[in-house]
This record gives sequence, C-alpha cells and structure tokens, in this order.
Amino acid sequence: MISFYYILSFILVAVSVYHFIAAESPFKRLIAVNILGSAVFLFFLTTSKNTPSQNPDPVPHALVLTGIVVAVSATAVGIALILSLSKREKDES
Amino acid sequence: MLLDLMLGSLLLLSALLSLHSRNSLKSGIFFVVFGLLSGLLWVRLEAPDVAMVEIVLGSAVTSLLIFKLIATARIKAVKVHRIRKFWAGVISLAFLVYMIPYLLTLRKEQRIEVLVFEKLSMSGVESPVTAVLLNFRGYDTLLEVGVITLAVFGIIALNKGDKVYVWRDPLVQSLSRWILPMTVFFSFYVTYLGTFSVGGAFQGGSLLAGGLIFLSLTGQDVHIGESIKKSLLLLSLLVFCGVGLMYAVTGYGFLVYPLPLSTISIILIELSICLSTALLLYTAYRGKV
Amino acid sequence: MSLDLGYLVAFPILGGLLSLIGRLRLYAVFVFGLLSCFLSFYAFLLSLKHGKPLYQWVGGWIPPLGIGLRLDGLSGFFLMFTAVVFVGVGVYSLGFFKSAYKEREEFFWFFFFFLWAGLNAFFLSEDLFNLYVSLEVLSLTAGVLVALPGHKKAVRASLNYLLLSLFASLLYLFGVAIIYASYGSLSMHMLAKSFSEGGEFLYSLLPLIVSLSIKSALFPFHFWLPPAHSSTIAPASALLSSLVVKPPAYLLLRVWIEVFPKDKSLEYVSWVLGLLGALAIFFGSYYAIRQKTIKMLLAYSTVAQMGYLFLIVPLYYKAQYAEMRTTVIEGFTMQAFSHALAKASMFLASGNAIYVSKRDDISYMPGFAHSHPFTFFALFFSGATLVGLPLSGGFFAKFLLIKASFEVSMLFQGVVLLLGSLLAALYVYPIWRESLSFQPEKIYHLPIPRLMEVSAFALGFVAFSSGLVAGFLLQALSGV
Amino acid sequence: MVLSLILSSLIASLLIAFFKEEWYLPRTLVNVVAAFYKLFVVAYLLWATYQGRVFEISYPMVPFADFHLRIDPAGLLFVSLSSFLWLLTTLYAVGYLEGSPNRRRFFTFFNLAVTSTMGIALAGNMFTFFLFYELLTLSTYPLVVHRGTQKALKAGGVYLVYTLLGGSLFLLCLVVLYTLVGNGDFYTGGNPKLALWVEGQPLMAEFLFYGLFFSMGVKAAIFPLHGWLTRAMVAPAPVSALLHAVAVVKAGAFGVFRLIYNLYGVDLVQSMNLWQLPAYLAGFTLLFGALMAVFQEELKKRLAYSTISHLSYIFLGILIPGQIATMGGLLHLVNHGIMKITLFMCVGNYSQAYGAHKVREVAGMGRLMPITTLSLTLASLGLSGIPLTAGYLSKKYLEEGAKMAGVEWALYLFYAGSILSVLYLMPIVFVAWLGKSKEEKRNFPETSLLMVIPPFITAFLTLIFGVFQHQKLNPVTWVKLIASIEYGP
Repeated sequence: MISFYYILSFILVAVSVYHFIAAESPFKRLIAVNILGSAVFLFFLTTSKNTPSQNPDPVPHALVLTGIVVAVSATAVGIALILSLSKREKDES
Repeated sequence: MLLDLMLGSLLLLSALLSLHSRNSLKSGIFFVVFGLLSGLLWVRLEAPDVAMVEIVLGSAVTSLLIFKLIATARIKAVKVHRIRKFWAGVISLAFLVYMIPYLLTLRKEQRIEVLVFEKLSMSGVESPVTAVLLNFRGYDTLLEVGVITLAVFGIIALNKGDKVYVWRDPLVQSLSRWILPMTVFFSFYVTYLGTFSVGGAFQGGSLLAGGLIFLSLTGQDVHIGESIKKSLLLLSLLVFCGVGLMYAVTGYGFLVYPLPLSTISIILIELSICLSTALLLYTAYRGKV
Repeated sequence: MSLDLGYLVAFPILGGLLSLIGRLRLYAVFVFGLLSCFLSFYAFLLSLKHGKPLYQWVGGWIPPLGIGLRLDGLSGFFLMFTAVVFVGVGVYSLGFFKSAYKEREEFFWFFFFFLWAGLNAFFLSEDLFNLYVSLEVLSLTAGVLVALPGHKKAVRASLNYLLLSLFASLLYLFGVAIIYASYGSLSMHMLAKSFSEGGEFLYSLLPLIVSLSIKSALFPFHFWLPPAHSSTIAPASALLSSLVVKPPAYLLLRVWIEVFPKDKSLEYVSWVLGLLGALAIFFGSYYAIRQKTIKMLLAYSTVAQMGYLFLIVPLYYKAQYAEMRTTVIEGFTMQAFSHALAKASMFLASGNAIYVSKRDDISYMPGFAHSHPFTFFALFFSGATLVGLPLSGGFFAKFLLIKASFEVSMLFQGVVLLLGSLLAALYVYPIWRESLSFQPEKIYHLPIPRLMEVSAFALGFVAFSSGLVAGFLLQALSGV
Repeated sequence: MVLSLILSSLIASLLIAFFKEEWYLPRTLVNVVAAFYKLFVVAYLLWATYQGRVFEISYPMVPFADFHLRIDPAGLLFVSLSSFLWLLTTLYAVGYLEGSPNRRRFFTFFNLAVTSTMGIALAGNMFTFFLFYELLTLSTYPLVVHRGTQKALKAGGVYLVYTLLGGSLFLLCLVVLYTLVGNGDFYTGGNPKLALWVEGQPLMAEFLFYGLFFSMGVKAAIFPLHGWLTRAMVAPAPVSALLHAVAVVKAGAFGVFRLIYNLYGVDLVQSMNLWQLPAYLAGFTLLFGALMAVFQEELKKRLAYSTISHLSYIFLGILIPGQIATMGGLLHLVNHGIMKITLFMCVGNYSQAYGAHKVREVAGMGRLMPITTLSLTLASLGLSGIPLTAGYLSKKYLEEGAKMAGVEWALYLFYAGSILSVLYLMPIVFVAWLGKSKEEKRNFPETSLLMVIPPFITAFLTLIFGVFQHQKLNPVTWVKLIASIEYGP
C-alpha cells in the first residue's frame, strides 16, 4: 500500500509539473501548483505510515499541516494577483 | 486495499480533469473535488488533523477564493506551443523515470515518533500533533503564522478598494443569523479540542472564517472598528512573538516554555491563532480590512 | 557574551507589525531597524569571536525533535551584510517615500521587516523544513514587493515570479520529504552523519537542486528575474536583487560542504551546475550589455553575478583540503557580500536617476558627475565592485576564487571568472560614461533628497572599500 | 610613517569629496596642507632611510597575502618625485581650474590617484602593488573624462579598454604567482622562493615574466600598448602633467623595476636572458615615439609621443644589465618627470592664456609670456640632452651603461633619440621666441601666478641638477645608493 501511495504521489507530481510548464493561463498554473502541493503532502503523509511501530509518525502530520496553511496563503496571494491583473487589463481596454 | 485503489484513482482522475478542462469553472469544481478526496485520503492515512485542515482550509477556503476569482475575473488563456508541451512531457516523464528506482529502496524506518511520544508529557498538551506544532516545532509555526499574516497584508496592499461580492437571497440572509453563532462556538471548541485530540487553532480559525465569509456573502460585515480589526489581524503574531520573547528575556530561551506554564502558553497562542486566522482568511476573501 | 538567536527573527517581525500602526510607524522603523541591525552585528562579532559554530535549540528541544539554529562565521557574515543592505535601503526609503509613491509607504515597511526576518531566519536555520517555511516567507514578501507599484507590468511580473517560486518551494519540500522518509531527521548536522555514499538522499538531489536554481535565477531558470526586479520601485528592487536571490545559493553551499558525503554522482551534478553558472555569466552579461534601460541592465547583471556562485560548485566537490575549503567559502561569501552591497547601491542610484529625469533609459541617464556628485560616486564605486576592480570586495572574491580554481587545476573556472569581470566592465561602462558625459540637456539641477543620495553612496563606498578590511572580515569564516 | 604617506592624500581626497563645490578656500587649504605635510614626511624619511632605517607595515588581507608597505630607497625615489611634483601640480591645478565646474570631483580623484601612486611606490609585495596599480586606473578614469565631452568620453573608453585588459593579464599573472610560487614578496636581489621555483619551471617562469612585463607595459605605454596615452591628452593640463607624464606611466616603469630587481632578481633575469626581448621592444618604441613626435602638430600629442619615447630610455636603463645603466634609468625616471611636467604645464599655460594648442599657434609667446617660455626652453634643452642640464646627466649614465654592457645598438638608439628630441622640441622653442603674433601683450604676470611659478621651479631644477652634479642633494646620490643596494657593494 505504501508503494501504491508513493507511486500515486510521483504520478501526481509528474502531472502537475507537466501542467505547470504547459499551462495556458496563470489560473491553471495556480491549480497545478496546488496539486503539486497535495502530491508532496501525500508523499509526506505516506512516510509517516512507513514505520515499524503502531502509531503513525506525528511529525509529518504537523509539517503537512504547516505546509497546507502556507500553500493556502500563497494561493490566496496568487489569486489576488490574478484578480488585480485582470482588473488592470480591463481598465486598459 | 481496494478502498485505497479506488480513492487513489479517483484522486488522480479529479486532478487530471481539473487540469485538463478548458473551462475555468469546471476546472475549479474538479479542484474542489480533488481537495475533498485528498481530505478523505488523509483520513485513510491516519492523519485526521491534516484531513480536517485540508477540508476546511485546503478545499473550503481555497475553493471560495477560486470561485470568487472565476466570478469576477476574465481568465485569458493563451495558446501553448506544441514544442513547449513536448518538453513539458519529456521533463515530467524524466522525473518519473528518475523516481522509479526509489521505490526499490523502501524499508521501514524507525523515526522520531518514539521520541515524540516519549516527550509528549513534557510538552504541556496531550495531542502529539499539537505538541509538535506548537511546542517541539513551535518556531516553524511562528513563521507559518507570519506567512499567513504576510499573505493577507499583501492582498490588502494589492487590492485597495475592491468590491465585495454579495449574495442576496432571503434564505441565505436568515440562515446567516443562525450560522455565525454556531460557528463561533464550534470553532473555539475545535481549537480547545486540539490540546488533547483531533483539532487545533488553524482548523478552528478556518471554521470561524467560513462563518464570517458566509456573513459577508449576505452583504453584512463584522461591525468593529478598522483599527481593532487590524490589531486582531496581527494578534496571533504579536502573542506568539511576545510569548517567545518573554521566555527569552526571562532566561529560558526563545519559545522555551517552562513546564508548568507550557499548557497555558500554548492555549493562549492557540486562541490568538484561531481568532487571527479567522479574521485573516476573512480579510483575504474580502480583499480589504 | 551570549545572544538568543530568536531575537534576530522576532524583533524584525515585531517591527513589521508595529509599522502598520500609522502613528507608530516612524518610531517602529527607527527603533526596530536599529535594534535588528545591532543584533545582526552583535551576532557577527559573536561568531567572529567564538570561531566555532554556536547552536541553539529553539524551544529547548534537541533535534531531531526540535529545530536547531546555527550561528557560525558563514551565517554571521550573511546576517551582517543583510543588515548593512537593510539599513542602507531603509535610510533611502525614508527619503524616497517623501517624494513618490506616498500611498505605498503604509505597507512597505511591513514587508521590509518581514523580508529581513525571513532572511535572518533562513541564514540561521539548520533545519530543512524550517528553511522551507523561511523560503516561503521570502518568496511571498518578494512577490508582494514586486507588485508594489501596482501597475500592470509589475503585477504580471509578480504573478509569474510568485507562481514559479511556489512551484520551486514545493519541489524543495518534495526533496526534503524524500530525505525525511529515509533518514528520519531534518536537522542538517544530524543528516551530515547519516548521509552515506550512494544513499537515498541522491533521489532528493534533482528536486532540491532544480528548486534552488529556480529560486536564485540560475540560467536557464533566470527568465523570471529581469521583469520582476526591474518593474518595481527602487528600494524594493534593491532589496530583491541584492538579497533575495542569495539564500538558495547559500543553502547549496552549506549542504554541499557540510552535509553531502563524497559521491561520484555528486561530482557530475556539480559540473552541470558549474557549466550552467558559466552560461549564466555569459548570457546574463550579454543581455545586460544589450539592454536599453538601466533597471533591466542591473537585473541581468544580477543573473550574471549569481552565475559566479554556481560556477564554483565543482570547487566544493574538489575542495578536499581544509585550507582550500576555506578559500572557496571565503570567495563565495565575498562575492555574495560585495554583490549585495554594490547592486543595492546601483539600484538606489538608478532610482535617483529616475527621480530627476523621470526616465529609465541609459542614454537619457542624467550627467550625475556634473550635478549630483554623491550619486555619481555611488555609481562609480558600486560599478567598480561589480567589475571586481581592487580594492573592492568583488576583487577579493574573484581573486580568491580564481586562485582556488587554479589550485585544483580547474582552469575553466578561473578563465570564466576573468572573462566575466571583463564582460561586467562592458555593461558597467555605459553607466559610467553617461553619468560623466556633459550634455546640458541631460544635466538636472533638481535636488535629490539627501537621504537618497547618501544611502546610495554609502552602500557603494562600503562595497568598494570593504576590500581594505577583507582580512578582518574573512577571519570570521576560518572556523566554518 | 609609512601610512601617513598614503593617508595624507587619501584623507584629503575623502574630505574634499564631502566639501561643497563652493568651498574654494577650505578645499585649497586641505590640498596644500596635505601636500606640504607629505613633503615633510618624505624629507624625514629620506634622511632616516639614508641612515639605514627601515620602515614597514603589514597586516594580513587574505590568508596567503599581506597588505605590505615597505620603504626602500627605490620606492622612496618614486615617492619623493611624485610628492614633490604633487605639491607643484596641486598649486598649478588650483590656478588652472579657477572658475571651472566640478573642482570637487577633480581634486577627489586627483588625490586618490596620488594615493595610489604612493601605494605603488611603497608596495612590499606584488599583491599590494596590484591593488594600487588598479586603483590608479580607476581613479584616473574620471580625470581623463573630466570635461565630459564626447571626445573625452571616447578617450576614456579607450583608456579603460587598455588598462582593464592589462589589468586582467596582471591578475592572471598574480594568481599564477601566488598559486604556483606561493609568494610575491619583494626582496633586495630577488625573491628566493621564486628563484627556487624558476629552477623547476623555467618555461612557466619565462611566461610569467613576460606576462607581468606586458601588464606593466600597458601603463608605461610601450609600443603596441601606447594607444591610450595620446588619446588621454584630452584631459585637463594638470592631469596630463602629473599623471600622464609622471605618475601613471612611471608606475608602469617602476613596476618593471620591481619585477626585475626585487621579484626575479637581476642575476636571474640576466642568466635567463629575460631582458632581451623587452629591451628590443623598448628600443623600437624609443625610435617610434620620437619619430611620431616629430610629425605631431598638436603640442600635447607631441609631448605624449615624446613621453612614450623617453619611457623607453628608462626601460632600457632598467633592462640593460649593469650598475651604471640602472643608475641611468632611475635617474631618467626622475629627470624626465621634472622636465616633462614643466613642458606640460607650460603648454597648459599657453592654451589657458591664449588658446594656443598647435605648434604654429605658439608664435610670439616668448614676448607674451616670457617666464613660461623660458621654463619651456630650459626643459626642452634638458630633454634633448644638452650639457649642463639634468637630461644630459641621465643620458650620460645611460650611454655609459650601454657601452659597458656591450649593448651597442642601444647606444646608437640613444644618439638617435637625442637628435630626434632636438628635432621635435626645438621647433616649439624657436617658434615661441622668434615667431610673430598679433596678440597684445598683457601686463605682468602672464597668467595666474599659481600657474607660472610651478613650471619655473621645475625648469630651474633641471638646470640645478645638471650643473651641480656632485652635490649630496642631487638625485644622483640617491640613485647610486639604490644601484649599490641592488647590485651589492
């Protein structure tokens, strides 16, 4: 199961890398970045299961929690930038 | 195992659909689905705290922001050249090839978890995740709170004088009267829950933010003065830094909570994070103070 | 003598928070600016005196559980010159916002202090995940600073930068996750013990290195830099171009010399980076020479100058002997230091040029030598530093690096370094020429606010004359 | 003591940078006080060094090389020459630039250039030498383009191209020196570590020598590298006078002296025959410069080519083995400096007072500006090597040295050079005295006194040094001391 999740996360990383490079709009690029984030978090959380003991390792949980909050903050700024850009473009035309 | 497979393939499918669809709205909807599915997946991976954050923050708040974007901005798509697509494909495939041998190296590793459970009693809280988040790696969280504050003030600086989107529906209007008190109560409960079980400040704060955003959709606003709002936005960082510095000045060291005071310090910080996060996310949504 | 390293992060943050309160703004800027500067210098002197690295476990938890902060000569040096640049740019901004972009001052100081906190956190941290959070602080702050003028060009540059930077951050996190999965620790000094030849850490190499290259605008990932650094206001450009690109290269040096074991595949990787660095020097300089506007020129020059920091990566691998290693570290640090100061000074002086002439073209550059001697001196000294003429710090950097590369018979590096400084002369020359040229229509007698002139001059002058005290400064690095 | 030589002009430079443009008096005061102070220190050092005292100062700058300043007789020779001429040129410049803009910038960089010259003279190792050598490039660039005209900017660009390329070559050689040899200190009689290394790597040593020679040659304007000097004549007269006749070009010549006598050592240079190729080149430059000078209409260009030619005298003196030749070379370094600065100042006076830039435009100047023309005449006679002048003395030593070393061709070149000197200098003198001009004679003084007196003093010195050959205060004494040290008693 662990390897399945690892493979899944690698595929998700690959997909989002592809779409980040070949995105047709900043919006898509933003989504690709978010999916990349989820893929990395998936990898991280899977490692927390990969221990000999019963309990999963809580450290990756805390790290991913931090990661999600950071990613959401950055996404919010990205969205604000896209909004502001489209407003500037609208003002011009 | 079957469940894992299904969940995994659905996750991948939603990601692909979200990335492939030309329509922004579709793409946004599939992204929300992706967020919810990944939340489920985190539960499956025995990470309920993360799942909670993912659902309330990662999918709920993000999707609100994304839908606001889709509703207000015209997203221009440019044609992507074939060569670019080709190279993108080559790069991502190369990455996959590079990572395949990694799967052969997997072995179960003894890690920090033993240490975490060993020291849990000295952290002042009972939930291991909260212990890591606010005590063992509290410094990370301080910077993380810094990141949210930073992001929100960045948004404010960028969008001076944006219009606020209003949802005028009588049902929504009357619902909002019930929802807000409930979310206030619930969010503080979740925050408190974080000290010994699943829950925490970010989850609580995001919940409260959801309530506030709902309120804002009905055309209302939180009626407190701008300066108070501003100071509430900064509250968590001020409290976090203040507590850290207090112990540094008194000789314990930066963010070193002496044992008898650790619980109260953590709860104080958690409450302030909950309040500020709520207001910060709400402000991020509105785009102004 | 002791110092809680947490102060170095907490005080700038507090300064940033208090600067948002309108009435307190100037007091907050003065008090916390001076305090942070004092702390950085104190930390530098401490590292100088102590010689060995000083570790602090934040929260009292020893790694792998907690997060370690490390103050040694290298991080002390970086803290020190970060503070110098911040003070210079801060003084400049006090004058700048009196004359232009008044409405932006409200938030500028907030980001100013957060950038400082982020840099301090980055240079001190020895925990890979904590470095990720610091990187995010940096990229968000930088993103907002790019968009600060609010016009379309700036917003677009900021958006492109931010997305790419987020992408790179997540790649970095992916690399960190791979390391954590196999070694169960995030602390660099612990990882140094557990990394072994051919270990799993090699899988983290690709994401880590790509991510760091994107963040420090290594060729061919440099395309985001020129628009981002050239479209914003002068003090923000100065901070971004002089400081924000440095941390990734710093981390690469750290990881390479302190954590990575000897491994054949690392040697290949180091050569790839070295070649890319050489290409960055050539292409960056080439594009800088071809630019028509001064800010774009300076931005491309940053690409070229960052190339030096990657050109020498093969030396990290070769630097087997302790003495050689010190030389490489010294050259690296001197280059980062003198480029930071000189580039900040150049950008500030270019802000002065735009202030008087309202134009950005090099051919319309005011004849500062005939009207504003201090701005001219700033351009002159910082230009000489970029070229690497003695006595500047840039000269010492190049000298040390050329010497180091000749010692391990890597003639390629040495020759590229030499050519690079000649190319730098080619793009600095038009700036000198235009500011010295006497054409009545290009001489403006509009007085520039004194703070704006003096800060630009001071940074350039310090960058140039730092060579005189190079011996003293470099002492700090002997214990790394 | 050592530091105060450097600091006196450095502090003056920094102070003036902060003075306002209008502060005429404080600026002049700082300039003059610093120059006098330096001269005073030099006088003391001359006395003390003659007594055999050694002054040095060093501190580690980089792990493998110190910042090392040291006073030895050779360095002191260059120091005294440039600090004496600095005082005169400063006075001259105050008069010359009166009322013109940007004097603050001018004196800042002027004093910085003098500081670098001092550093070059006092450097105790190649590393320190290089630092100041490049600083000299940097500080003279703004002086060359001082006026900011298109022509000046173009000349400045050419100057930078030459000096930066030379500087890169120098840097490369320096790295080789410090990497392979590991030591670039100057010793009397040559660096022993280098001598050891040369035995193992004779070919590399040869390349290093030529590399260093050519990187010095750029500043000393030796044949294929002379292009910048004639163009740099667009600079204001004091700059041409002090820097392009004395400080910069002689820094190159002095560097070659250090290279041969204190780094490689005379014996090594002789045994490896390293001196021959540079000597041929210098010989060619001697003839080439003199021939070119004859055909120049513009006064400053003619003087510039003359400088190129006369630097080769110095080079030949330094390169040709033998005590007497060395003495001749060093003596010419001093004498040529004194005479050439006189000529430049006089030419500057002509152009300042009557706008005369070309040879035929100086017609009648003997009547209009008698003192200036008298100074010009004395210096011209000196440069042509007429007996009873300083120029005669140094040429005498040079010729004797060439004869003793058996370098016949150099001897003939010296003769040819003297004849050509007469050919390109005397027309100026004749035209000035005998030509007729329509200009009205002005009242005495001819122009600002500050501009008349300095060239007169130097012209007078030309005569004094020539007549009183055996006085203790004659540079000959000092040059003998240097030669006896370098060659051993």
